[in-house]
Amino acid sequence: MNTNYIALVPLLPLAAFLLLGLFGKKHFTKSAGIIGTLVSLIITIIALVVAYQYFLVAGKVNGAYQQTIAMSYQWLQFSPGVSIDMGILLDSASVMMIVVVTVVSLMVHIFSLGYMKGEERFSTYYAFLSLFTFSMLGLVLSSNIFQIYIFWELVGVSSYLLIGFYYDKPSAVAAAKKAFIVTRFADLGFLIGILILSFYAETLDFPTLIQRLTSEGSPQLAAITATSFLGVGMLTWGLTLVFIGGAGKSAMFPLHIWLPDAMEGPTPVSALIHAATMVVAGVYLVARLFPVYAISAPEVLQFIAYTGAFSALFAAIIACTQTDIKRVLAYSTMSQIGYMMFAMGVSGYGGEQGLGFMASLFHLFTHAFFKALLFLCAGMIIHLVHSNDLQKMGGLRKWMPVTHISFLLACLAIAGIPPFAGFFSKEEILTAAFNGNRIIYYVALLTAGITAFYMFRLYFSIFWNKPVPEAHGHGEGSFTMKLPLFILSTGAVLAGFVPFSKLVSADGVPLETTVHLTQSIAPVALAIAGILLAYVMYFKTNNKPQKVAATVSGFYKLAYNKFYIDEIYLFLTKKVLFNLVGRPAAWFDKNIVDGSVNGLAYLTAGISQGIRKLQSGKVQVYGLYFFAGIVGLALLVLYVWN
Amino acid sequence: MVQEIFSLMKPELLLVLLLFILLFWKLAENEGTTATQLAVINILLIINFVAGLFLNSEGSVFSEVYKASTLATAEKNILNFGVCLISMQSYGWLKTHKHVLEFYMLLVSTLIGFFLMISGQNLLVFYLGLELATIPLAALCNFDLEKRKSSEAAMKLIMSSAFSSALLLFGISLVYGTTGTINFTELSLALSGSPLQLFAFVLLIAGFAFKISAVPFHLWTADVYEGSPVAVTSYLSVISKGAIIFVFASVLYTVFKPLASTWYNLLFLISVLTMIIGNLFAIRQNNMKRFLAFSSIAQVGFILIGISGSSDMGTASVVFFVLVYVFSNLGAFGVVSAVSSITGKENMSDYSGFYKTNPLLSWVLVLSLFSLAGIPPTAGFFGKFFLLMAGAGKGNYVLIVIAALNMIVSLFYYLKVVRTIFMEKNEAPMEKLAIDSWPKFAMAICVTGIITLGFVSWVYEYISGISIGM
Amino acid sequence: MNASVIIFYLVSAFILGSGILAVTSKKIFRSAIWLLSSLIGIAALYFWMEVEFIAAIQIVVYVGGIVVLIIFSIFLTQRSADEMPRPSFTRILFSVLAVLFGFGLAGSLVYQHGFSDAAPAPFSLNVSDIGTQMLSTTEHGYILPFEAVSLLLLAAMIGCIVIAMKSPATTETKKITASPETIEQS
Amino acid sequence: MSSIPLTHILFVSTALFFIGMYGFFTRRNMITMLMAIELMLNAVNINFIAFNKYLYPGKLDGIFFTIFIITIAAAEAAVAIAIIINLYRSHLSIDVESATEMQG
Amino acid sequence: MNLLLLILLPLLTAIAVLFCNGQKQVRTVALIGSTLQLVLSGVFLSNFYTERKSGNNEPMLFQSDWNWFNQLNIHFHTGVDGISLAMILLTAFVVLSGVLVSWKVTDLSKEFFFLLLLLSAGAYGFFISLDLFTMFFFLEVAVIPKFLLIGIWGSGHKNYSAMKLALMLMGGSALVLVGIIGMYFSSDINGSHTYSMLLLAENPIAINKQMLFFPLAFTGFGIFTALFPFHTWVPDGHSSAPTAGSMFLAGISMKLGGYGCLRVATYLMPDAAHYYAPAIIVLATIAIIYGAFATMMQKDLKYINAYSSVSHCGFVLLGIGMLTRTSIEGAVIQMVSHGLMTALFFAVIGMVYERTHTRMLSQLGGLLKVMPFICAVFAIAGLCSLGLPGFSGFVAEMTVFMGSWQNPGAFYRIATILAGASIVVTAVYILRAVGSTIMGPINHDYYKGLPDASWNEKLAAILLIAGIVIIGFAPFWLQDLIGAGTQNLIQHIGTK
Repeated sequence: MNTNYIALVPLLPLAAFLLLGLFGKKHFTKSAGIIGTLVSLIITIIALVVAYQYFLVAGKVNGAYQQTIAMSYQWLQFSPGVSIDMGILLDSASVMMIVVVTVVSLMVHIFSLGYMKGEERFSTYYAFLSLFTFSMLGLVLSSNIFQIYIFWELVGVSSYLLIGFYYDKPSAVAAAKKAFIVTRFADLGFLIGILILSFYAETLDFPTLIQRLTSEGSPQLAAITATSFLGVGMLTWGLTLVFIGGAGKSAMFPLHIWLPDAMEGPTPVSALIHAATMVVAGVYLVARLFPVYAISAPEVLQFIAYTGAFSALFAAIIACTQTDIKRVLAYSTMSQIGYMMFAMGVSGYGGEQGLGFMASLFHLFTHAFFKALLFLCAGMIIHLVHSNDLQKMGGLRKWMPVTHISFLLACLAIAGIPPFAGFFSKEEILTAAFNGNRIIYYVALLTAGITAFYMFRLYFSIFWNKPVPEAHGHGEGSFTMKLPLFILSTGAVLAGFVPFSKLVSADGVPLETTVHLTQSIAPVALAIAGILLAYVMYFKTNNKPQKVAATVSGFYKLAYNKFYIDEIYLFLTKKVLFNLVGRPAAWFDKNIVDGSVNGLAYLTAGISQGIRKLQSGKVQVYGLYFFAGIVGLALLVLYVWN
Repeated sequence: MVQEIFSLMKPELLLVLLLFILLFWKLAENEGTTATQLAVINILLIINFVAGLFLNSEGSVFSEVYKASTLATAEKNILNFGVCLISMQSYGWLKTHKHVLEFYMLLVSTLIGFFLMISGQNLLVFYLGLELATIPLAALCNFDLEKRKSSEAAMKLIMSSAFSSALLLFGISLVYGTTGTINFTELSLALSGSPLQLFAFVLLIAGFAFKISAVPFHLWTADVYEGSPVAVTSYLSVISKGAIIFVFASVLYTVFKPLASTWYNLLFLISVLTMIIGNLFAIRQNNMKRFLAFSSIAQVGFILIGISGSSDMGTASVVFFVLVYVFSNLGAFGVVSAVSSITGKENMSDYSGFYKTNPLLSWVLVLSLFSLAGIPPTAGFFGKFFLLMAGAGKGNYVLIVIAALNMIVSLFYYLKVVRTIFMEKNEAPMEKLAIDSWPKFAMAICVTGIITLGFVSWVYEYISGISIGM
Repeated sequence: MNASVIIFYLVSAFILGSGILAVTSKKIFRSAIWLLSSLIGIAALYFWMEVEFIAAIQIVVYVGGIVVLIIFSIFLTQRSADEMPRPSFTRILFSVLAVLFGFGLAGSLVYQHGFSDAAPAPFSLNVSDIGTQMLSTTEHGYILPFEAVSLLLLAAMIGCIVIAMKSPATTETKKITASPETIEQS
Repeated sequence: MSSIPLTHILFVSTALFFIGMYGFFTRRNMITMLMAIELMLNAVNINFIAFNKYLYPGKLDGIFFTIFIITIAAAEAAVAIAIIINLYRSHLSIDVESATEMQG
Repeated sequence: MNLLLLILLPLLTAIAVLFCNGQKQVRTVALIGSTLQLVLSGVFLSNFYTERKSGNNEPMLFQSDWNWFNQLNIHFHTGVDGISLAMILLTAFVVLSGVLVSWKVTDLSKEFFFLLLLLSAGAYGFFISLDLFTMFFFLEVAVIPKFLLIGIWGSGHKNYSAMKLALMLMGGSALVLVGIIGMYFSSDINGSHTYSMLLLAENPIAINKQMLFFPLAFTGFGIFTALFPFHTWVPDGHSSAPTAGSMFLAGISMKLGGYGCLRVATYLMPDAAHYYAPAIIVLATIAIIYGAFATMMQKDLKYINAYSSVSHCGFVLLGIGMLTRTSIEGAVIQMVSHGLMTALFFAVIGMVYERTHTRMLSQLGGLLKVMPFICAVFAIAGLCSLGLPGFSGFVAEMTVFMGSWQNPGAFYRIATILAGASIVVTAVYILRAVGSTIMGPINHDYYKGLPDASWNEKLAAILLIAGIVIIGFAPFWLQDLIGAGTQNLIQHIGTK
């Protein structure tokens, strides 16, 4: 299988980025969108071809999908054996991911043709999109843990650029900054994790690294487990830190605070980056190193599971109270990623045990479709209403039928109503959780119900309820905006029927799964209950929501204010870091360090001033000093130095 | 015998000849205009300098009382050269002066005094040379006859130097008393280091230290430098100081060799004090001459480090540094002298905005100051570096560290002048000065020297080749 | 104790006594006279030491030259009868301390050195020897110092002439024309 | 005279030297300062003569030194007085404290 | 090809500048001269590769050796390895762009370019020297022009800053002076002393002498590269300097220190280097963290970049202190990277300042709309500074981290982690600077009419960005260049 052409998948967007970034403003003001979309289309086709080749033609050897390094180029060598090799790693997960990334990216490209039309920095926008696509594809194809870190940072900066796209809005600038810094903080953990792992594994390449840290009796594994710091083994440290990196990108509690703010970016961007692709990078990262987690450090997986489960529930609760449509979607994203995370966490390696792994990636796959769809729909709505606020929406079904249907399908999918895509993946996750950890299972169940509730709260508030008078006018939008909705709706409906377990699993061996109907009853019932509750409260204008909010006012307030996590951070950064570290550091520098330098100068000048009396201008005094000098020297010579 | 005297004592005899030419010229009916006088004298001095470069031989006459060595000849040539430069630079000041011939007569006689000191091989000749160099110099300090400061300076110089030479003589008498000889060679064998001898030795050191203005015997320096005419100040700070330093080094290395450990300690202490005090006073000065006086005090501290090295490297570095110092200090004094003779301004603050009106003069001054501060690529860098190396040869790094720190302080005040010239805004800067061609020529020589002396390594190598250590 | 010893102590006492008076007397003219007597005492000491030639020079040059010069200059610049300004007390204190300490130090060093008390060998000072040696170029010849000192005298002369010569009428010299009158008054 | 030890003569000269020094430090009149210096020089002369006579009678170094010192003292005094007179013209005083224009 | 050309070319250009008439001639000559410098260093680079390809494995290439002062064994000995060549290239880049951004200097332009070129001659001389005396000579040559540049063409409290900079740097060089003289006298090559670095490397001085002179030499050079707590000249000096001055200071001058720390102190006194390494690491870590936090509090763009230089140069020292091959390689890459990056940053700050006449964050804002090119450059400089992959800063920092991590032991680990933590703080202050300068609403109306970059500014920026991006995208190239050099160094020094 000739795989060199796969390199085109990340490289074409890079080329597009350079082209548009350097010359877009002058030469491609109008055509930038077409260029970007075409490139996106081409790589989508390539990605699909690759997927076809891999999954159906050549990927499977001896009944298992193989992990192969398609190409590798030594980029930076640190020491013999430890080097950053820019390469392409093909396995079922990465192939699946490039499909997701290219498809969603293509949708967003197409959608933006309409959505961003007339924007002053149209070409810049497409340049940034291309940059992001490049980085994300590079990330998923990474064959080297440092390579993934590099692209990790690059997606971070693309995200920064895109969130801050409306740079004259201070809130957008602040949100972009916040997103970058929070994820940077997490990346620090990732970096240290890499340092730890690579030091003991003596390699940075994924296959070798995994092999060395998993195979029984390898000296590297022995070394890393033998060392510990603060009573915790080095391997645990390393893997936990790597996970923290992933948690930052994937907005796991408590590193999630940037995600809702990131909605300041253009909505298609939110669909691409903050719903379908970049935010799941954390899940992907854990999946990449999954054998190590599962085989050598199951305790870290536990940690991951609890973090994921908590985040899922936590985000779901907040989502119920938010009034900004995009923020609700953002919290829902966080909640769904929590699902994926804990699915990873409860999973084992290989065979039946590996169900969680498969389910997690499956959910990632389906979620990409329906969440992207939801965001694009939100984009349509915002495009129409010029507001993000739920209060300003209502009864929109009349003016935007396509959006309405798409949104409904997506809601059903995310709520896990059969036979929509979400049902299948969620089903697998819950089964895995049921088998793995009951506490998590119940949390997941509860979350499933809440998910259905807040999604339909959104749905009813937007499309039913009381129509908003000013919400009409220029129709639903152009064909380019509708086309992605069609495609993604198809995905949201049908993606669940992909035989995912046959294709993607932790060890590459296809997995046989069956849907246990008994298992599905509880979540589906809960979901329907959630929908009904939403129907009761939000289908028509009434005061039930306020009443409910009033009865649990304390909790409501907490949830509405996102449990004050932002404020805690603000306190930590502003009060503690800024005022207790930064300010004293600056003060210390100015007054103590610099002060001592200046003080030395003043001291010299002072002494100089002080001894000026020595030069009294009186020749007799000079004589006295002269003689005193002689006496002094004579005494020294005679009695001290003798 | 006579022939030997003529060939060995050529430098002194040439100067005596010059002195008598001047004397008879003065006695002649027609003295000519000052301009002619100055031109002729400058040419004569140049001839004297050039003549000093050739046909030199080594040997001694008057039963070893007078000794001519290659090193001594080289030192005399340096001094001759310095006098040429000073003479050319003082053109602007002298051309309105009424006593040009007398000025040069006195100047030449002091120079003879220095030469005798360099070549003299006993304490009497040494003492006479010293007085011959000092007494007329005091008269020279008073040559701005109508200036109060000039008289004050002359008075301070003559009083202090009389006092110092009395102490020096007391020391010499004790040396004589304890050894029975005044001859250098015999002295070096006879010195035993008894307490009385050490006391006498300290007195002698003080006498030297007074002349080279080392702390705490330096107090006269600033006042005298400030009050004297610039030409005399530059003579004092360059020629007088340089000559005494030559003598000091050779006396320490040869005569007082038996007391080496004592004088090393003394030199260490004096050198540190000199650098520190000189620098501390220089920081605050506003009068350019006074400023240069203190800076030259600090320079002496550095020279003493070189002397303390007590190797042939020490001698070489000292001689080389003095040569560099001639160029750099005279470069600075050249500008100060030009400014002072034309405008009468001597304060540092008068120089603010100087660069705007007199860029070339500014560069001359700044280059000279950089050289004094020891900043490459000027010659001063090499000079200082070699001095420190010579000092470090003894392994006393404390001294070198102190010296290095002092270099920073000294850099501060040199840069202060640079700052005044280049950076300070001045509504009414000094006008564009018209400099006569003699001083211009001298400055050009100084600048050339400052720039090339370090790169033309044969100069140092030559000096190093003829230098003798302890 | 013979006469020679007594003479020595008397002469010494005279030298030091008049020396002290010379540096402490309040009237400048008296001070000059005390200096004169101290110098004469020193000449006497030279006589006592049988170096008559030096004693003669001492009298000729010092008494006849320098002191006269000093007295003339006093006339030129001072009312001789005036009391001179007193130095400050601290100055006197420090000077006394310095001088006493210096004397103590030097004296004790001289004392410790242990110069032999042996009677000096016969010492004949012949003026013609001095003359010969003065102009001799051989060993112990002093021709070079002699020439040097002659140059020095020449230079000193020139210097004195230039400096002390009355310069043509300037504002400053006009003031000074008053000085001869003041001298006459004194 | 043979019974007078050299040390005593040296004490006298040293004492005279420091008396002169005291004068130099305390007299405010320049001319008297000059006189003080003459005293110091004379003390040195006594030293030279005494040393020569007592210790090193073989050569005349001390004698010659003395001769030259006397000569130079005269020259020095002459120049000093010339300077003092010049200074008097401008300062109208020969008080050394009045000539302290330059300091610091 | 003789390396002396590298000194002569700028010198001749400088002299030629003196004979020019008018600003136009001056800057044209300067531009031609500095372009030739770049070309020349490129030629050296290609010759270097050719030599290496042909199997020349001498540690130093293109050596030439003149006796300068025979008796003192002072030679004018030049030669380069990959590390010095990288520094030379860096210098050439910064000089050319420095000349370009100074295109509009009208006040005393002749002197300005003269000093710039003199400075570059000093830097080249420093990097090619193989003799400690020569090296020290050039080190000091490079100081005074800075004083004048800041004092004459600077802004703000320039007199104070110029003086402070000159004195502190001279203080550093004074320590170096004592250090090298000490090394000279401690050396013993068949009974004579030497300044030759090659000889000193082969015959290291006695260990007790190393203990004495290493701190002197290292601190001395360290002051040049903002070693804590001797870094205070950095903020004042940079902020007062004219644009090209800041570029030279941060881009070249601070590198002299790093290079000296590596080449002189560490290389020639390896035992002492091992002994003092913990102290270096502690100081470097403090500089990194503390510099970063101090930067966070600054309000003036130049101060921000200056303090961030303290932090970034800490990485150089950290890399040296860690004493592994990778960390030293990282230190070298960081020197090159920081040189380019910070020069770019200062250049762009200069452009902003020239137009808006302010550098205060509170006054700026929304400039992206007005001057997109400048702001894009600003953003790129910022992103490079915060260590974004694709730019040189990332490569350098990661190499330092990886190298540092190779030292086992909690002490080294903690130092590395703390240093690593600075990348978060860096992100904070860089994004703050970028956010409030180029983003946000436009703060003053008169900003609206301001022009974007002119051709010379664009060229300067593109030049530097090219350097940054080349290293960022193809670090193996730079690594290849310096690899043999660092290998040689570390073999000599020995790892822990």
